[in-house]
Amino acid sequence: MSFLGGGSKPGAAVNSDRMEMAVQELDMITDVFNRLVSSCHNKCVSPRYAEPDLNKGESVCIDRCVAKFFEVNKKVGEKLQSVGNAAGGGGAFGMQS
Amino acid sequence: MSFLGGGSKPGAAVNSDRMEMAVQELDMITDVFNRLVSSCHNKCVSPRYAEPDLNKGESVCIDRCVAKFFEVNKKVGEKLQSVGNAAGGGGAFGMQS
Amino acid sequence: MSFLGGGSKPGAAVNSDRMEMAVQELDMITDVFNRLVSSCHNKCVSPRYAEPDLNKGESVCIDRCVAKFFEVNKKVGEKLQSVGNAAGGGGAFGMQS
Amino acid sequence: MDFSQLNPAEQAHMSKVIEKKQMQDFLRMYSNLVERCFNSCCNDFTSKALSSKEETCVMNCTDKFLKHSERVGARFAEQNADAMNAQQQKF
Amino acid sequence: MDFSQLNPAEQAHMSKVIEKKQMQDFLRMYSNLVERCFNSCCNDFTSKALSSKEETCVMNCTDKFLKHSERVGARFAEQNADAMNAQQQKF
Amino acid sequence: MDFSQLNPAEQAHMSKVIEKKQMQDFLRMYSNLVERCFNSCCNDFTSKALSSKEETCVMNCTDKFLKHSERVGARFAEQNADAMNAQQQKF
Repeated sequence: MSFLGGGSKPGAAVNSDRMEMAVQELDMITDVFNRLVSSCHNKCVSPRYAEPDLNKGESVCIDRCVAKFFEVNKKVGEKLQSVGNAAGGGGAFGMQS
Repeated sequence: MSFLGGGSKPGAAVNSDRMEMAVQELDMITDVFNRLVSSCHNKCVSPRYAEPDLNKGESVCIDRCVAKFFEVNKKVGEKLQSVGNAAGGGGAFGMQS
Repeated sequence: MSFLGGGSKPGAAVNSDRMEMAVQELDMITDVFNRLVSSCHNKCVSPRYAEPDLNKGESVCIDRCVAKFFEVNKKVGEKLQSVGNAAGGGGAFGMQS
Repeated sequence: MDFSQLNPAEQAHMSKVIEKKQMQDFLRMYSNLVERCFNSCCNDFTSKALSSKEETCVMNCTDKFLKHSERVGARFAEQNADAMNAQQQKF
Repeated sequence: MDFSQLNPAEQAHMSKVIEKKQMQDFLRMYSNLVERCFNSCCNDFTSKALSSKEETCVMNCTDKFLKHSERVGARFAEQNADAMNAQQQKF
Repeated sequence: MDFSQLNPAEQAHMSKVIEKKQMQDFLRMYSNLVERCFNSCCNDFTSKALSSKEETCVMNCTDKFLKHSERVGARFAEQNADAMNAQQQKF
């Protein structure tokens, strides 16, 4: 678990910078997914838990919720990118899918 | 609450896989404990903070809260295990006490 | 807010213990800052988002909120330190400014 | 996510990282689920034993959360695929 | 938690890991405590100084949280011991 | 934060760690912002498309959050500087 410390192993092929980028991307997607699950659960699933299955209304709500969350993700990403570009290079802001 | 079951075979030096398992178990227990502290604080301790000590009612509530949280932990673990077994090997789901 | 006090003696190469302390201090400050941002946003910024700028009331509130959060941080730190000293050596509790 | 730019050694390393993360994610989901169902279902602390009503609630909560996560995961994958296709069209 | 299956070298390594985690947990508890007591006690932003009423609240909040954590920790240890005994009886 | 007690090799290492953390913090801020603005602005799930009202809300939310963070950061730096000066006076 030592993502920190930049232990650069003298392995021939593995590029640790590229590796780190990939791990960061994975962490990012996991984080977004967990927030998406939690947000849409709060928005769509009744906390009374009277039955074990998603009912029709909840299922439809979840589908729309995911679509809207992606749209918000895109809008926020574009906004951050435009702010980043205005602030200078903005190289770090090209990360929304 | 041995979350990560499975006795390990005796090895010679430091086995990094076994080490990693132990660290994950430690992380898991810390995570559960922190959620337990937070949940029972929300359930039992009044946020008015009129005095520095737990009163009798709060103390009794905390004891019951911890016991119930463990029961819920057990029920959820059994459920995940049965889902895991139904889904196939269920190797990853052998983790509740 | 130098949470981890104690000046260290100059050494020769990279001292991994000292390094770890510095990383922990950095993590701590990041954590405090993120909680500060979130708390003061909840306290001061209206979630209606009718306009893109902070209004005068929000801006003044934010300034006071940060100041109060620092005071609370100091009080809690002093309290933990006094508890730590009462409990014995208290070596681990020497971390608030 | 597209790891095709990585060389074989890097992909092998990435597989191990992903496998480890999946275990961590599962454990995090587990404790998150316990917390969520406990908070929603348990509000009576006059007894230390789970009532049958609370137990039913916890079981339904767990079931529903798993189905919810599965559904979100399926939609997430579709949206991700759409977004990747849209991006490739641009280049 | 039972680390008796680990060999001595692994147990020594584990001790270092645990020690480091305890420091991290303490720091996390500290900032969590600041956030919790600030959120519960401070709701008036017409002044930037803590009022004496707010200060009393923060002190009580800190005291109570520590006592709460201690009590939860004691019950947690008991429950864990029970669970381990129950598990050993099974085998 | 004062890293002047570190030797040059340690300071170089620390710079790399800080740089990496800044990236992680940025990504965490990004997903946190998406979650916050989604939760505040989107409450109607009779349609899967963002309404223009929701979109305006999301844009304002993002703008305001960035300005908020910047302001908090400026005050944080001032308070930190004050705390450090106070500490140096003591020794």
